[in-house]
Amino acid sequence: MAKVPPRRLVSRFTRMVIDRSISWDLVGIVVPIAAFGLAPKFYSNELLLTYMMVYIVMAQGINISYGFTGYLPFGYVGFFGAGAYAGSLAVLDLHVPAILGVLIGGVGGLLVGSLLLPLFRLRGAYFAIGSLAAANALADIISNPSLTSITNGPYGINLASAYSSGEIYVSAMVLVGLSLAVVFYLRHSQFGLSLRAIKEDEYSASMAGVNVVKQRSIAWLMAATMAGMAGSIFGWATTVFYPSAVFDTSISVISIVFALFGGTGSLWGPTFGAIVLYSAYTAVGISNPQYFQLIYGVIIIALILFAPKGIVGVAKTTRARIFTRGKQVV
Amino acid sequence: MSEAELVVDGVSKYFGGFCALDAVSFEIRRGEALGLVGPNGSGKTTLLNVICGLYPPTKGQIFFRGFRIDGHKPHLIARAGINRTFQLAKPFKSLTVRENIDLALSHRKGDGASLDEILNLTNLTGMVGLEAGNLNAGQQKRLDLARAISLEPSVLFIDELGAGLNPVELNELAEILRKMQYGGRAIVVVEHLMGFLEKVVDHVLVLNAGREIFRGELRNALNDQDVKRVFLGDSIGH
Amino acid sequence: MTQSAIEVSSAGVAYGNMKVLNDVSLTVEQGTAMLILGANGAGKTTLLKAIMGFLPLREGELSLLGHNVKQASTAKRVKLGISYMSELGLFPPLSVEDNLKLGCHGLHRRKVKERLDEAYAIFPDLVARRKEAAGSLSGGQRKMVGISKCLMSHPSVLLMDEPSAGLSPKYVAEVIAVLGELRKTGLTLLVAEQNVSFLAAADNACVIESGRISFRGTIAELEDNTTLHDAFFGLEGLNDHLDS
Amino acid sequence: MPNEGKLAYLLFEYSIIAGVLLGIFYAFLSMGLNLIFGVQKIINLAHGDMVMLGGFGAWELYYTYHVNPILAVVIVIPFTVALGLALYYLLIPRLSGATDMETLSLVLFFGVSQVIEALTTLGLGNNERNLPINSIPSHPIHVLGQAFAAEAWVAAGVSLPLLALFFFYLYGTPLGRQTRAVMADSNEAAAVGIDSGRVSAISFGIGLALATSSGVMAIFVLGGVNPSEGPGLTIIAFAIVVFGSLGNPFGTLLGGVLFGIAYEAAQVYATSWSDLVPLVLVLGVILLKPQGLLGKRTRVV
Repeated sequence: MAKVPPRRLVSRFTRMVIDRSISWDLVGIVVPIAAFGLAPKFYSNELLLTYMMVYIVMAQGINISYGFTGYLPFGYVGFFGAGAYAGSLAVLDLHVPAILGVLIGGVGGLLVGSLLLPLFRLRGAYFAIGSLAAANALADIISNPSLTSITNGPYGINLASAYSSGEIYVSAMVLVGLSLAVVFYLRHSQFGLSLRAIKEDEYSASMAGVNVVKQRSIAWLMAATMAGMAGSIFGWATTVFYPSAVFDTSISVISIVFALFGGTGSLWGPTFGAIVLYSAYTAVGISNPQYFQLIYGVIIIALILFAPKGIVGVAKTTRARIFTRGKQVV
Repeated sequence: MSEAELVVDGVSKYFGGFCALDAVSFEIRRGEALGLVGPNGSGKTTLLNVICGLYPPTKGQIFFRGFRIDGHKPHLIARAGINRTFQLAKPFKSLTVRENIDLALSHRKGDGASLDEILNLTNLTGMVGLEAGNLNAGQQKRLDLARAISLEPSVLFIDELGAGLNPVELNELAEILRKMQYGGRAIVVVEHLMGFLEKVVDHVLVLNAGREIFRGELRNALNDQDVKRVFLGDSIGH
Repeated sequence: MTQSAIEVSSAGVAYGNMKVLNDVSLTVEQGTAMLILGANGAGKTTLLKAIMGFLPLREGELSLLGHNVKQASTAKRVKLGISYMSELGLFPPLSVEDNLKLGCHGLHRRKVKERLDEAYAIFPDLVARRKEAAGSLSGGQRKMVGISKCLMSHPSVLLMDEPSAGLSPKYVAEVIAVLGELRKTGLTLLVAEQNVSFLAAADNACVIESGRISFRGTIAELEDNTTLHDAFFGLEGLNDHLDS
Repeated sequence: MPNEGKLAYLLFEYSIIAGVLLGIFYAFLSMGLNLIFGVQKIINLAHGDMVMLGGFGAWELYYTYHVNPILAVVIVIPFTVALGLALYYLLIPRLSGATDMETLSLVLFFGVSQVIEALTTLGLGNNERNLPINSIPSHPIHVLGQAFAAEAWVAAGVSLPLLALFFFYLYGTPLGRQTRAVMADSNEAAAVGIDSGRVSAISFGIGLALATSSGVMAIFVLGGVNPSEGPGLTIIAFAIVVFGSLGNPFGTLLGGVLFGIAYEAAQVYATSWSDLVPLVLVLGVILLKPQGLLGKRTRVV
């Protein structure tokens, strides 16, 4: 840590206190955690609440990747599936406690994320589709009958022996807290500032002294690790699953929709998007998944055409409009 | 005579078969101000890009304070003390003016001008809380400059700062650049506006088609036959 | 037929909040050739693009051959008889003949054939190259393709953006000679250039500096004026601006 | 009983011939993606879903109106062109001018893909659709003493003339010339007075029509179509298009054939891994030679 002169430290502190977005974001960490802590008292389906938390983490992961670095991974589910498998296989073959399995799931996501770092040589569509191809390739490999002795191939995983609803729920809450803390950090640190700068212009950012490759890779690996842990909690909670369930492309899609719906780059947006849309999903989608697919297909189109910054963006412009009403717009 | 800060030695750059830079060499010392002149496509911006590490030279070497820097990553070159502005200013538009400058300041090794001093020098003091995307063209260019000087570079490249600005804004910039030079920096100015150049530099290097065609005082450049031919065609000059 | 070919009055153009043209007024009479001089970034290309309708006018008016075209699409302006040769000037991956045909798309096939013959008569060098990708030709030949492409529609006004860009002095002289020939046919020319040699092919000139017109007049007036010299060498001229 | 060397040779021969046949079909299947990219610089992520829709269209036509599938290949074209024009004018004008156009259009068409998939499932059910093999000529055809499934020949035989027609359109008609002009440089095209909005809309319609008409044959080549296979087909088409070079129609032809051979070879030599072929291909190409086989390096950085 570099020494910070006392006066600068004080000014930094006061700046933080008066910065309303910081306190607003702190609320954005505390409220969801508290809400999920209390929710089981009012709503008995803990599994659905757990899935909702898993999707909050996934949406925040997309937020980190797309909102802060501008890279949209259609294959984000690859880390999720890798985490689910890494965690489960560790529990089944190495007999580690399931909680440790979640961490190992994170490591699985991290490893796959590191393997895919070369994808950052690509941009836009190339990156998005390349990551999707990579995720599908990983799914193909894991579910390949030739590898049945290692991954149980297409026959899936049974984690019934490790099931513990309380542990699963608390782990999910901790993971949500962790992901929100990471996004909070990105929004209010020099690191996050450098990511936003990279997103706008890499070369200009490097001329400001930012190590573009390193910073971006760190953010990407954070997102990959989060998805790995989310996947392994998902597997743990689901108990019995097949490769097609944890490598389902629609997991990427849903996470992307949740994040875009709320608004990327913000802390509240993806959480909000995941809660609202996942609730809608449980109301409509579980019995009629096509209706839900239709709804979020339409939501994507509407968002891109009418509100590319999501609900948070709409709220911001509306607020700005209300405040500037009557004043001369410069 | 002090040691040269930056030595560019026989640098060539090919893109595929196209030769964008052909064995360009020059040196620059502390407090010196050099103009880099040439028609469109003569290789000026490529030269800046090569020196600042966007891509490595095909041939040749670049030394900064005796250390070889060609082939290094741009952020290392920026941190070492070489920086540049962009022809089309590239401030980070969604970041505030303060954040733009803070970002660069956070990568500075050692001491240097404070945020306030930089704001003051680039005449941006009143705009510190604004998002850079809301600034006008001249202000964005000055912010680009502020970002570049935040790392306290000892060699600073200015790429077409004058283009698209009105005379008042130009005057402001010339003033700022003069102040920077008094601070002991070496400045290399790429510019088409000769009047602007004359206010800032004493020597020029004229490039055409990637090759040096003249080096010397600006006034002499304007009387040089080669330079005239390149800039004005054959019919003028008598 | 007394209206001017091009009439720009008090035009303003901006990219986002970066204003690149300010209060530009300019008239080109039919059958005359005007040269727009100015340094890189002064606004020459922007002015041509605004005249062609690629960029909207924020302020001011614009009429071409007597029609107010401020709101008109580029296609409409082309139909009026305006032709434009950009700095690139052609479609590099397409064959020379395809390039020429695109210069008069929408015309009947037989007419196209006639025009092609015309073009090949003017630039016989191109006949042998007609199947080759235009981008593979030499710089000089590319300019010839660009010019013939523009002439295929028999325009009454031709706008050219830096026809000398990327050419060696020998080819520049050739292009100037071609422009001289075109002038004799009564074609109205508006040429943006950095290269002052093109004065030889013009009746009038204007000088753009930082998005404003700083001089407008005949070639003879220009030669008496120091403004041109300043725009390129501008040692004293700019100082005057700055001090005022 | 042939000896081992002979068998290996026969297998090799088989995978080449079957690969070329399959490749011609896949080139046809991918061509529309490339056309739309070439003109608008948009990756149509709903491409695979249009292929799937074509298959469902053929199924409906066969069972409801007793239309021969080979005829259906042509019938779906005008409907798709109309759909394409409608979609174009509905979506694209709002999109152009956005700052991050490339990614936004990607997400947008992802949404379109989801809607198509959902509507198809809702309207027609989630089952795989097949057509009886005897609805098209179905006798295996022998070449060099080996039998090749008839559907491979029919698919290639239908794809080839339609591809030829497409190339004629692109290289032999005024509208095709204008299309190539827009592909080369849309500013330059505007400069000669081409209405690039109109050209783009037509290309969009044609691009989608290429997809749906290939979808009719996909029923036979893939052994059926189901609503959820769109994204997988999009990835294959993307792999082929990138392999040959984005924006270059001849590249797609080459990419399709090479893909077909690689896929058939994998089928022959490592059956369980053959689905990995397009994925490995797409990853390999975009990482190692993103400009594609026929591409020239145009952009620095």
